[in-house]
Amino acid sequence: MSYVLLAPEILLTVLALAVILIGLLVSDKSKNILGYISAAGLAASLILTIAKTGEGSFFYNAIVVDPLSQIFKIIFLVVSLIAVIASIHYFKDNRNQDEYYTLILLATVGMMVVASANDLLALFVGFELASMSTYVLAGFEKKNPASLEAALKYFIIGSLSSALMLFGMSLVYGVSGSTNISEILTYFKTAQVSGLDILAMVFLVAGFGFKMALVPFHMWAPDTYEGSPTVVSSLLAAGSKKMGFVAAFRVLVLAMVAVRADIQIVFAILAVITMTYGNVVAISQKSIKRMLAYSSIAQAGYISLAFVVMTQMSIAGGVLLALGHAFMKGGAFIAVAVVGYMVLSDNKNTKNTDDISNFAGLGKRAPITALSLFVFFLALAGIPPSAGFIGKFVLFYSVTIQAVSTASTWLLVIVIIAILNSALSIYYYARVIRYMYVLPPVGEKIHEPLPYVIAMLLAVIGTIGIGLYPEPVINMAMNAASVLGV
Amino acid sequence: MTAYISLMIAIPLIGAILAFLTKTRQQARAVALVSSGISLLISIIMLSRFDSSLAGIQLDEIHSWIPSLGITLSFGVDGIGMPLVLLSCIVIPLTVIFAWGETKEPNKFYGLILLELVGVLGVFTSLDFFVFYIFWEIVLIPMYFLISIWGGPRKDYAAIKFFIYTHIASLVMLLAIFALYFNAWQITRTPDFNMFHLLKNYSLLDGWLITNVISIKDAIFIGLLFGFIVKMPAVPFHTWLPDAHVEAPTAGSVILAALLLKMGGYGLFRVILPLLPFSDSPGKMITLMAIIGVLSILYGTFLALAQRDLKKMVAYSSISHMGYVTLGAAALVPLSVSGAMFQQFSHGLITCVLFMSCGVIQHSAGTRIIGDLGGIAKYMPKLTFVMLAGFLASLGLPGMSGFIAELLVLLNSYANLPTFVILALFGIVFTAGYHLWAMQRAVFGTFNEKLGHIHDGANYEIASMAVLVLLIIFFGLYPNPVLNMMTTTATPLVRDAAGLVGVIV
Amino acid sequence: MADLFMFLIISAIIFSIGSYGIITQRSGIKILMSIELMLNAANINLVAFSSFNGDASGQVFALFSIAIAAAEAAIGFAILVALFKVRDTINLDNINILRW
Amino acid sequence: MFSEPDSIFPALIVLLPVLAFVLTLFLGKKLPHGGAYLPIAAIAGSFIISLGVFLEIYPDKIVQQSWPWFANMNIGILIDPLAVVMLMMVTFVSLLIHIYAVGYMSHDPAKPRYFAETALFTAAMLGVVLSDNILQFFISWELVGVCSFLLIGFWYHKPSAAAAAKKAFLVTRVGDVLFLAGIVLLYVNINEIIASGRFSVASDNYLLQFSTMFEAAKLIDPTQLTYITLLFFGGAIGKSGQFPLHGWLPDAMEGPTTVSALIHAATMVTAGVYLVARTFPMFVATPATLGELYPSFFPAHVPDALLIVAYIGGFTALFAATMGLVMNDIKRVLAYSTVSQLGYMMLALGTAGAVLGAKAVGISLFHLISHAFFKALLFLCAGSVIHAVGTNDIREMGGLFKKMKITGTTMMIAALSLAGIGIPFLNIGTAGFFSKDMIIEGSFEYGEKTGDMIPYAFAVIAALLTSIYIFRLWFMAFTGKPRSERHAHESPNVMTRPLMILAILALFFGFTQVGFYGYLEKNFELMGVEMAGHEGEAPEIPVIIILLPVIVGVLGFLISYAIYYKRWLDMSKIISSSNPLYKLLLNRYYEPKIGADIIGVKLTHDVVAQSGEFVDRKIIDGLVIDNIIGKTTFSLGEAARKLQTGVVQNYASVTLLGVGLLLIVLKLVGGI
Repeated sequence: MSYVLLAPEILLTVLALAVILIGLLVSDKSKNILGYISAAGLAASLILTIAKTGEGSFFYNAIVVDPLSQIFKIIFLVVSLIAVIASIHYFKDNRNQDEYYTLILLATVGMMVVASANDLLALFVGFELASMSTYVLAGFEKKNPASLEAALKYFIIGSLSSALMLFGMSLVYGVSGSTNISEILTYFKTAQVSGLDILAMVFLVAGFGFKMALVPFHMWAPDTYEGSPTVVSSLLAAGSKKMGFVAAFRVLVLAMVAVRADIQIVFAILAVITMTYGNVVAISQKSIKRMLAYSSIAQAGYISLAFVVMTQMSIAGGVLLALGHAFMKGGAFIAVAVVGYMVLSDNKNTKNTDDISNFAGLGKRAPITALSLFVFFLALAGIPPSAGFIGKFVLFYSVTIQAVSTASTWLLVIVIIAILNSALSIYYYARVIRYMYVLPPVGEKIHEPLPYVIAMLLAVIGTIGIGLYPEPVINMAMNAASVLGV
Repeated sequence: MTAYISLMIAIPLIGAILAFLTKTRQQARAVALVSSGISLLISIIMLSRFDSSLAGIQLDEIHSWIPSLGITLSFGVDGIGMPLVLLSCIVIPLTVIFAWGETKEPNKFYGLILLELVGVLGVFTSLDFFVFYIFWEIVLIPMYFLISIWGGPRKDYAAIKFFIYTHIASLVMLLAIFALYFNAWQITRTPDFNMFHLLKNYSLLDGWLITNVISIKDAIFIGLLFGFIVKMPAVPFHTWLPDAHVEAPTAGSVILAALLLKMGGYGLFRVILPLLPFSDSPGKMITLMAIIGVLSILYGTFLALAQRDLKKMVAYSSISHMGYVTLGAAALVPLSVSGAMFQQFSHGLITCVLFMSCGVIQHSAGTRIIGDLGGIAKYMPKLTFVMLAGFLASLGLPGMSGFIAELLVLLNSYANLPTFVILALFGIVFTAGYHLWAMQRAVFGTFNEKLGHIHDGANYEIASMAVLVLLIIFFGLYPNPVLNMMTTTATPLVRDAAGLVGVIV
Repeated sequence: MADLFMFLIISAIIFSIGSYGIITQRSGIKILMSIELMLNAANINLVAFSSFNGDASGQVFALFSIAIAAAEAAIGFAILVALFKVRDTINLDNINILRW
Repeated sequence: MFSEPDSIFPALIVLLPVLAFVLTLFLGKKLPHGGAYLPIAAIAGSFIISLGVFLEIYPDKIVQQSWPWFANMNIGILIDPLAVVMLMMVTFVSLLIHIYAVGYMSHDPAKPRYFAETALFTAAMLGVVLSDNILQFFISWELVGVCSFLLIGFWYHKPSAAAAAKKAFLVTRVGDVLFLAGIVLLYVNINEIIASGRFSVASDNYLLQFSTMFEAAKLIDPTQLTYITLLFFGGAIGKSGQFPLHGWLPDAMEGPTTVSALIHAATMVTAGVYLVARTFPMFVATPATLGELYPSFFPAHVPDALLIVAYIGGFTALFAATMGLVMNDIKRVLAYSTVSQLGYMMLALGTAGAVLGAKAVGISLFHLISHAFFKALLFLCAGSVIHAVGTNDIREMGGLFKKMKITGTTMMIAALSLAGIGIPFLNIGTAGFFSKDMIIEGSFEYGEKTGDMIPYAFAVIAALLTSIYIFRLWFMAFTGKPRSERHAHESPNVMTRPLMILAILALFFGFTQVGFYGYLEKNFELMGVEMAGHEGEAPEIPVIIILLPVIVGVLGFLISYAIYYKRWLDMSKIISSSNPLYKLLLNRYYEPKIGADIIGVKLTHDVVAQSGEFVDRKIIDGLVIDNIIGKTTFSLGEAARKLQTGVVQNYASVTLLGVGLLLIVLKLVGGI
């Protein structure tokens, strides 16, 4: 058993501690270097993750390294990398950069632990590590009431969800007698399903649903995404959201194999409500960050279709869409950050930096940003060739064939609702696109800061690259789904 | 294996990127003209290499892409695709020439036009359903921009309506494609998105989607049909079209009507016809298509008659003309099907002239409302000449390409769909009616002095229209270069359907 | 068995009290306390099941959970303090500049 | 030389005017007289070739050429007696009118366009005549129609001209659609008998060639054949201005007078008659079911199609003549006269066809040709008059004879010919005398054999009215006192020479009668078509019947003489708007109102089209898309976002509520 497989996590943990140490040593002015260090560390960790081939389990089978954890770790690392690169500019004058980068790195480690968790305890610890780091990150602009409010709401609902999740875990432990997920599965496969099991499931769904931002556990998300520093929103929407999914894949999928149909209906209802609610409310938003938040909710609805069908294909589709969403949504928030920077450089006292009116003529003022945002939006709307399309393609495919092969009317209805939603979402994406390219600019052309550009281009490359050559990621996703053995 | 098609698609794509990067309008339009011109050249070479006596796919090429899903980049043309490829490569350079004077963001304008060419060429040549779908969707985006940047006063409404409406249809079609793919996978257990393989396996499907309500076969069929007829567009799914046309800039309208609508018809021939004989109730499906076709013909005609805006009238005339495509396809006779294919080709040419005329009038007189015009022939003799030719072609004057198409459809559809042909014949008088009525009020008569000083179309505008008119007349007198290959392809396509004549309602 | 059931009842009651507190209270501090109640209800479960199953992992879990709850409380209070500095209130009814 | 199977000359008959069209259109501006000489030369060439072909094939040869076109269609040339006489007439009349137009149009700035369009028209008309298949026939027929449209609307800046052009096109289009429907039906029926193995198309023949059609007509279901022929006749009704599609022809007089002469008198309008004549074997082959089904209304043993042709023709002859009586526009009088005379030609095909078989074609065509001469002459004279006085209204003319001797004389000749004046038994008379007399006699013979005298009655009464209105016209224009200030003068030579040539033909063409009938009778035999024989002796025709046409002609002359020259009768009581009959006639039986206003505008546009527009805008777009789908979504969004209150306890409540709901759902679906 070689701990080499855990090298990315170890590297990041060490780096997190190192960053805070270096922060003590260097002057405030040269703290910028920490951003580069973190980015380099994340990149190294990403390369290690992609490069490693083996599988293994550690710490009494509490941590496993398998294709599922692998692809989600890639998602988390990519999102963090994008966020960190963008932060180099976003927080360049901040005295507390050392704390900031440490927290981001720790959050990433937490998410990675969740991805690898094969024990409820490890899952819980990872979950909390990531959550608590992001609570702080959300409120990182200490003087900004919106940021603090975002953090508070995030914290309260997050803690509530942790409590629900923990309560659910305690029940699962109670009925199955183990905290190890594999053993729990064995139990569920053989045992008669009792009311307590269902109760436990519901609590777990609620706990994970908070991270996934499924309606009705989504309430915090728009406020938090809107209020947090934009780069942190990027991390939250694109990264920590996926933590809920990987946890759900790990725990719920297994459990649902046992209880099958009933809880599927729960997810069907959640998915339909979530995507419809997200899209419908996104239409009337003025704040782009808030609109993106609702769009994230809608995307979560699509991804949770994977739980409705529960086939290897559907889970692969969910994973693919999660991966795609990491690039698209992460990139989109960074682009919004550029606009915020642009607006503030116009006028320091602007309140609503992410108001849609600030996007007017963006195509002329900040061409790279506008083009990137255009790509992200089309990808989010599911227009090919993009990662968003590939994800939806596989996902909708899996639902359709399930509907056809089981002659299931309600699945058909669900997939039709999903495509109508997908079409509806074009409305609000196109609205922003219109602002960017059709309306006249409201200011001068700006110089787009290099870190942002690099971050966005990374996301664009990911988005388009997966769309143009999805073969490797499809294989990865299929392998990941096969781990679950459904 | 040849590489004509990928070259033909790649060059405008590169051209589009270059055009976006250009700084001046001279550079942009030169790039657009050269790259679309090269595509035209390639398509002509393809035409010369194309053997009209062979029914199958020719000039095909295949590149692997996503093996895990069985997706390949495979392209090829046959009698269905080749004429439309040619049409696209003719229309785009002429549109560029017509829009030679564009001054508003010319680099984007020409770039988007080239992107449209990429999209439609992809649709007309892909032989893989996945790739087909991708191009099918890509086409929407440049058109969205063409409408919403260069469009008229209600451009936002029109652009988004166009986008969402047709996107929904595409997604429904995608679901049906999923089902086909899954079906083929169940049989062969190898992932494969090849269009022909999927279509071939359709006949092996069975079972209910909703028990005793709709069978899987019928559901797939209707899903695909829906995807295509919205694009065509057919009544009652047509209302996006008039809005889009009214608001779109002339070049956008030209591309929309001449090329994008043809994608729907292309789908009918490429996808629907091979499936039709094997659907669970072919008789009902044929009747459905025939009803849609005739309804579009008549409804489009009457709505055109009701319009006050010249361009909207032309838009409705497109709906009416595309009805012949559906009708001819539904009749399942080799010559009616090739007539319908020819209608696609012919309407592509004719409608360009009509929309370009509207554009010139709008530009010169500042209005397209028929009642506000009047007597403009006096100051716009050149325009009047080509416009009249276009209108006459559109109303089906013999000697012009539209006549041959409609004649073939009517003559050959009657055997299977007598009632529908009789109904369609009724439309002919009214078709002539709205064309001539509009001409009479807008172009002829006494000059409306309120229009002030108006001038004739620019030479480049008139020239591109004149080329189209010449092509319309050429194909009206000698349709064989494209009609032969259409007939060759159509014959095996409907041979399977011969036994269905008995079940047609 | 009866003992386990009693523990579960107690934990359910505590959990409910916590839930009720979160819904009804306006002070940020009280809400934090309510959350602590809910977490501890889960801890009671864990410990009770652990002893009932004769398996120590539940108790280990509870220990971890307590430590985490402490950390969480620290962060919660920090946020509240920061908020109080800016807004001069921790009455959650007033903290709603982000909405709709 | 002209008639070999591979000779290029027959094709040149059409191609020369086409060439002239293209050249005149593009080069006309740079040439003298608007390039008028190009079409004149081309048409002269066509005429010479036609003449050459005629001389070579007379009396018993035909020319056939055919090339494949698209799909299962061909392009071909068929010159049989029927075609060759039409060819000569069309090229000749067209030539004269082109020459005349050099003078008539000399002041018009748009001469090149005029000559280009008339050249194209001539080409199209020759295309109709030369076609060897019904499709090519239809195509040329449509091109003829579009040229007519262009020429009626030649002065497009006049709103009335633009409207008339549109009306002409649309009304004939109704006929064209029927014609097309006939072709469709024929095509389907031929395909059907081929499919059933009863018929096969010869190897180098095509489905829609006339020879194939005639062969197939024998095998086609008789009822279907009746439909096909009646649909063809529908086309003829439109093109030849027969009731009820006659309304466009008088309006078509908005074009230049030369156009009226060429298109709306001599050539195009006869295309309908030519169509019936061309497909005559099919008409004859239709079954006689009407007579069997309704013996009290219809005569027995008359093919249905012919019966209807006869009735429509006879009725139109009379109906149009009544309106000719009251029109004040010189060209409108002539237009109604044209409609009426075309009715005669149809009548001849119907009645004579029923009793004399193939001979009917000769009778009808003979009238067609002589009509072409005298009607062209009438129009050209009218043009000369209009050119001189600058008005169309005969009430403003008068006393012109003194100033316009040539015009007056030639017009009188034409009028005599139209009225059919001649001396019976001696066989001396104008062209119209020979041709019309034969039609009236033919319809009498039909009446004798079938007991149905109504067509005959139509013909005789119409003859009387014809005579009255044409002499009314002449007297009002050329005699009495000048009623306008204008100084009339005789037209230049380039205009009067053609008048004289036509006058000579109008006078003397009649003497070719016997040879003409004999030549035309063999027409279908030469194509190898057997026509159903019509046995039986020709009935003895009473003297009074032979005299009657001339008597009514002279009577009409006398009536007009009395009223409009000597003014013995005061017409002011009759000609007043309080007289409902007069009003009815003057308003053309309210045809323009019913046709254009009620059917065209009110019904089609205001009711059908606007209700479609309503459905589109208000129901599909307005109600379904914008309101139901659009607005609902928006208001749903607005409502849903209000749930996001911003108060964190509410969020917590929703979260916990969600947990509860999930439990309830699971309970409901029976999970617990």
